[in-house]
Amino acid sequence: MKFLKHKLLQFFLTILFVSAITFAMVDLLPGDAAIVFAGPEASVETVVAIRHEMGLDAPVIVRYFCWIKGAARGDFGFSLITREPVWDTLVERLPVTLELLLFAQMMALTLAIPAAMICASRPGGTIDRILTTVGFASLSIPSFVMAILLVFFFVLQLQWLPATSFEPLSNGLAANIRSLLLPGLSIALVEWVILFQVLRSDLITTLGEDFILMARSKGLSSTQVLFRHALRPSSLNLLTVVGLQMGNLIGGALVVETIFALPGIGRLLLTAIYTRDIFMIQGCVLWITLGYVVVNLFVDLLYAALDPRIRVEVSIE
Amino acid sequence: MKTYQSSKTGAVLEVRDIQVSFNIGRKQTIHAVSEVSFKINREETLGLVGESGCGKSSLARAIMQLPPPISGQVFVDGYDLSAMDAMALRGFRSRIQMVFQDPASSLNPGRRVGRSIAEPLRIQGVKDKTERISRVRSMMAAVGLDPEQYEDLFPSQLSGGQCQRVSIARALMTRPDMLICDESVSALDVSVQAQILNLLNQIKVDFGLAMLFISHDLAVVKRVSDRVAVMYKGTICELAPVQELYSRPTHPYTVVLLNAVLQPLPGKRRLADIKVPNRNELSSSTASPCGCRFHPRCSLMKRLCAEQAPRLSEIENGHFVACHFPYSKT
Amino acid sequence: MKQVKTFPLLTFWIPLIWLLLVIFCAITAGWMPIPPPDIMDYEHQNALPGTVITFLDQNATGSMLNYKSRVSWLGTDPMGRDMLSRIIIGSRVSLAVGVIAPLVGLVIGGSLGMIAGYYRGFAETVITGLMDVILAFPSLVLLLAVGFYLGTNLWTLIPSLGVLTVPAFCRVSRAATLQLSNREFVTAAKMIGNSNTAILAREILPNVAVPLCVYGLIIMALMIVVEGVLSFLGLSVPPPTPSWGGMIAAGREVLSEAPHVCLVPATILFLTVLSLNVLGDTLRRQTS
Amino acid sequence: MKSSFIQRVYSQPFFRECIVICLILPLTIIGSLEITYAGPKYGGSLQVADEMDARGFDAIQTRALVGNGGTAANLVMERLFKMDKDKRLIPVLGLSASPSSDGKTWTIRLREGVFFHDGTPFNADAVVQHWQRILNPKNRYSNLLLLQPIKSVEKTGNYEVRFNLEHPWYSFTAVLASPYGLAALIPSPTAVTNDTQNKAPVGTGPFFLKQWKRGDRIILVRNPRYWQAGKPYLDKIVLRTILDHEARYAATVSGQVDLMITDRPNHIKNLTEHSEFTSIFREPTGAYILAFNTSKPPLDDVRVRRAVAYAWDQKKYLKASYKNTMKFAENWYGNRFGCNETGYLHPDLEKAKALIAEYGKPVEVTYHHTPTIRGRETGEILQQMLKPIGVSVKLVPADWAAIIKQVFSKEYNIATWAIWNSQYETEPYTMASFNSQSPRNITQYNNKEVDTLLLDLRTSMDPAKRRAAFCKIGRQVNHDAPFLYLCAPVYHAFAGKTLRNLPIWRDRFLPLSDVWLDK
Repeated sequence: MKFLKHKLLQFFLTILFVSAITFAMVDLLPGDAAIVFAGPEASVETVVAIRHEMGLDAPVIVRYFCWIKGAARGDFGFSLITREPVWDTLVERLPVTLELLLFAQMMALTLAIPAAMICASRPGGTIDRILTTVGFASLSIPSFVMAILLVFFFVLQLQWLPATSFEPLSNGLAANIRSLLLPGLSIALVEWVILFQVLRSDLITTLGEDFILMARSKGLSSTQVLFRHALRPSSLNLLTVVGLQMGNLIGGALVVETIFALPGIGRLLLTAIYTRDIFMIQGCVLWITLGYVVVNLFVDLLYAALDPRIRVEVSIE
Repeated sequence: MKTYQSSKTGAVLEVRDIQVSFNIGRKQTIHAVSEVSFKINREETLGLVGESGCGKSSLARAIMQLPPPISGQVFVDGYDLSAMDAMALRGFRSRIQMVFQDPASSLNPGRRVGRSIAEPLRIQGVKDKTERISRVRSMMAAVGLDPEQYEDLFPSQLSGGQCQRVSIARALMTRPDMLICDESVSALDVSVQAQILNLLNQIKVDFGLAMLFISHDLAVVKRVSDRVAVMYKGTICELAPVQELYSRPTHPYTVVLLNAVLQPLPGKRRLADIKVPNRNELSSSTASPCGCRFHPRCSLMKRLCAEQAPRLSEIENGHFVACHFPYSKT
Repeated sequence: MKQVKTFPLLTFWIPLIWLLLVIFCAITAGWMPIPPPDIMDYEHQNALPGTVITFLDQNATGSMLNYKSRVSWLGTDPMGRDMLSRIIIGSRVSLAVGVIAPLVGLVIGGSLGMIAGYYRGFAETVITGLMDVILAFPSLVLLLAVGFYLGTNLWTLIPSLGVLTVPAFCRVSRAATLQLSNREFVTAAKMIGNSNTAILAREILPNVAVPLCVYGLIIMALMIVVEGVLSFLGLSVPPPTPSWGGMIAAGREVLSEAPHVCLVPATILFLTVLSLNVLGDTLRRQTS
Repeated sequence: MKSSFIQRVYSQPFFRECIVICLILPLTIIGSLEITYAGPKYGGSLQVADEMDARGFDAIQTRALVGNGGTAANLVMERLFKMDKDKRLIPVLGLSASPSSDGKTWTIRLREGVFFHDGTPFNADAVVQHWQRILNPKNRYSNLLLLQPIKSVEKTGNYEVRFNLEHPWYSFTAVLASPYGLAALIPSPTAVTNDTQNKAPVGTGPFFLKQWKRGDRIILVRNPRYWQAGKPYLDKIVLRTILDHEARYAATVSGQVDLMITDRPNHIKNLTEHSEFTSIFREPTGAYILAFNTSKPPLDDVRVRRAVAYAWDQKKYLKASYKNTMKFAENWYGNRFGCNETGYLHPDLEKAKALIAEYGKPVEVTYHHTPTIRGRETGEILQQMLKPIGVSVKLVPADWAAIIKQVFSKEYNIATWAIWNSQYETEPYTMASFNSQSPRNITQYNNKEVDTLLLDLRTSMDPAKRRAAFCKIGRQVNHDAPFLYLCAPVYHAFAGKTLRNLPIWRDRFLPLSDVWLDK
């Protein structure tokens, strides 16, 4: 299957390229892991010795290829700071970010789908105008401001919700959801608008097509038409946007994870950057990129499966 | 500069065995045009008709070298375009001009029409502003547009017919030897069509042009052409002077075409006895049948038609047909 | 064919006026009768908006009569600095980032997109591949790397933010170019003897420029937000230059007892971003 | 005679004890009644929130104890001794420490019958193995510099070890009881040998580590076989890492966390006034400073340094940035030596201007601060205070790694730093910070007189002489101004009202072993 081959090649090239760039960039940063590891009071000799011990004095290209060789075998090396395998830390942190993103996306969809359907059923109406305006407004609130506002109102003013660190699922579902509610909401309240806008315009287009007219003329109620006939063909674009946004949201998740102290991969990356933990940075970047590219690949494949025209277009290219 | 060998035919345009194909992936190719040859002389219009997708536009673009054909040669005034390098071609290309189908799309929407018409002058390096203006104005007058009124308008402010006049004016500014009209009037209202066709006939004489007029509309072609070529699936199946072709078509496909459009003339034999079967109508152009390309649709098909492709041959003075069993006049 | 262009009050004039006001303030900040943004008043920390602040006149000496007072319209921050001055001076950073970074992206991304869309083939494969890489790259790592390596100031921040906007502009310009390349006026231009470069510059560029610039407004909004995020994380312009994101971050520390310190700059940021988004959307509708 | 009899009776230990018992018994009964009434309650889980997570628990692999790491390490592992306010040793795993007559060896008797959590017995081997590992230069223990006078450690019995010193050393007992690094905490030799100590520490302490989720929480549970019978009271301690101050504050106010450690002035102010919370704080020790690089222009010139010090108004800074929750620092060792004159350069703009004028060149310096709100604030205030004397400050936000690199490569002008100082052992830190030969002398401070005084200080055992030397060193250093004082840090913690038996916070980390919950 040429389409798949094409996509997979692109996938591996992207990963290789991104990891190389990250490696080079981190190498350019002043200060290195040996200094951090040595602690604030170590002597210069100690730092040099540690640097040698960690293999940080080898040329950057040599280190990069060593790392690539290991990564290909599933060995991402050890954190230079905690001395734990990078893989273990990532596996520990990844679920938190995934849970946050999925939770946020779910909340965004819960907001976006009904809103889009209400708006599309009467485009240009009062409700449509109000919701579109509200959407525009919330799109203009950066998620870090949204997070602060949510904390201000729900935690400080109303005191409804806790603003503490993450409660894992093992501490009970209710606690878990409570701890993710505000972080998820601060992403979702910005995110839903994009989904809403896409779905709304797609729904309006679909509702204008002949087969909907046909369905209406058969005597179906407008609700039935909306649910049975319009929603499914319109959700193709929505699916793509949900996929693409998953990738884009990682940046937003980083800030939200920092504000709400969630032990996710975004915060791990930020900490790793601050401490020059090269292998940890590499691991995080690789995972984030991997996540982004996999989601994209998945969306592409799903899209192609649903709409055969795409496959032909790609192969003509 | 390299000199390009001249052929001594005296025709403005000569096309020899042009072949155009597109790669569509998975090692499949579409043969859009295969082995087409013809000539057009000065002050002559060759009409090119055929159903949509038969390769008319591909042929026109191949003549323009946009993109160049896979094989075959294009001679303009005896110079071989297909042998030229990019630089030479760019200079030479202005000797053939094209007028397109979509009036709105053929003009840059962000440019006033006067400037659009003046563009070729810029390329030619006419620096003098007053000269440019006067030449643009006279050309606008020549295509029937009042310069005072239209010069400073944007394409979106003009009607379709006016846009086509602007396109024609722009094409003529390069002093071309040859004009290719690719479905140039099919997007226009019938009344406007007539005006543009008259204009085309007029400028052909005024500017001494050779014209290739491409259309799917037999009536329109009849009106402007001196000779007409009929295309089917990338090949020319019949080529004849206009009156000859319309009154006495010999290729079954031509007959089918004419039959579909024109009312049978009283006292003439009914042309409709060649029936078009429905089968294979959607046979894709990628899988061309061997033998005569028309044989799957031809009711007069014989065994030979499926085995051997007929060559375009002259059955009468100036009347060429590619058919093993031409529809005889008897 | 003809389109009646109307500019509605709510979605055109009001955002435009707000943006012009912000731009005006940013330019004329030096001549405005506002206290310097870095003067700390340890007696008036976190003062509420509208507080009357009494201060010792530096130029006079001696008796009690030398105390002057002024009204702090937007209050003071945790260091006793005037919020109004800081917001006005801070708008310079936001605007500089918001205008210049997208310009960098617009020029580079726009040209790359045009090349990809016009020439197709190998150039397109390479360019879209490159854009995929930039898109897949966690942008914060890039910004941090550049920030720490070259120092965090406006002139290292803007190019790196600019690079991050390249793919977006590239995509828009490629799509527009693809569409335009199939238009017949491009073929016509080729036939009158234009070179490819001339066609790109004279036929395609003017037509791609309008949607690109309109899109640029939306990217501008995004850049102002990103600058805010970076300031918030302490990775943008160094002090004493104030910036909106930095003010929000500083205000977060005192959110419970002096919410205005955080909420005022947040509101200003919101209004500016909203104006850009609304304006961009209106113009997009008008031009498409 | 009678009196002599009484004296005799009294001199008999038994009688003396009888009398003491007779006198004390009623009190004890009353006391015990009270204890049964409000005695410690067992069980419950304590939630503690701090800013920083642990880095690790192995002395060699982890070079610094911070935040929750320090708290956890001190609950899981134990020292040989603790120290009371008057520098007297309190036995923990050690029973007694006695010096030889020349003061160059110390013999330490160890407690018997103690086991590590993994079942390994605690004995002289455990102590010797740990200390030999620390002292082995190949292992590059990060604080080895502070332990310089210790030559070797040897086993002299199953429950007796001997420390051999280079010379009599006044601070030795303080080192043994130091809560700072990981040297004084005795780990299980098995865990160290298996290389699991760093991640899963094993000690003899009242709690053992059940789970450490990096960046999130450390869960400690009660050690049921703790050698001090009846202790600890709590079933579980959860040490949560909440990096964000506002979130930590909110969690405390909403009651999700029982104990919070913070340095935010507004939170300290609010919680101090809050009736639901008890405030615990640690007296100031050491100093937060802005270190000057005295080997690089323009701060190599003492006039510039003094001018900057005169322009710096610590009191204003304390008010603006810390709302006076930290203390004013005149030197790095507090006022325990009772020096009459500290030589602190109090703000004087005229003097500062005069010194800069004398220097005669425009002064421009770079300040590397941490990329936090606090770091930035400090930088902005520094900019403001130095502006009137014509010194311009360029602020460079840099993370800790970059600052350290700048400092050690001697490329910096001004950098955020701290002079650590324990309540009991000022001398090793002072030596490390100001001796011209010390690798830890980050300001490159070089004064022959101070070098001599430091040497005297190290070998001297006479308290009066030591006090005089400290005062002299302090005055001289302040006069040469190799750094600016930001403040003397005060550590604040806030506990919910259900917490009982709150500790006195004297060490660096909050000792939570004896706390119980009244819920």
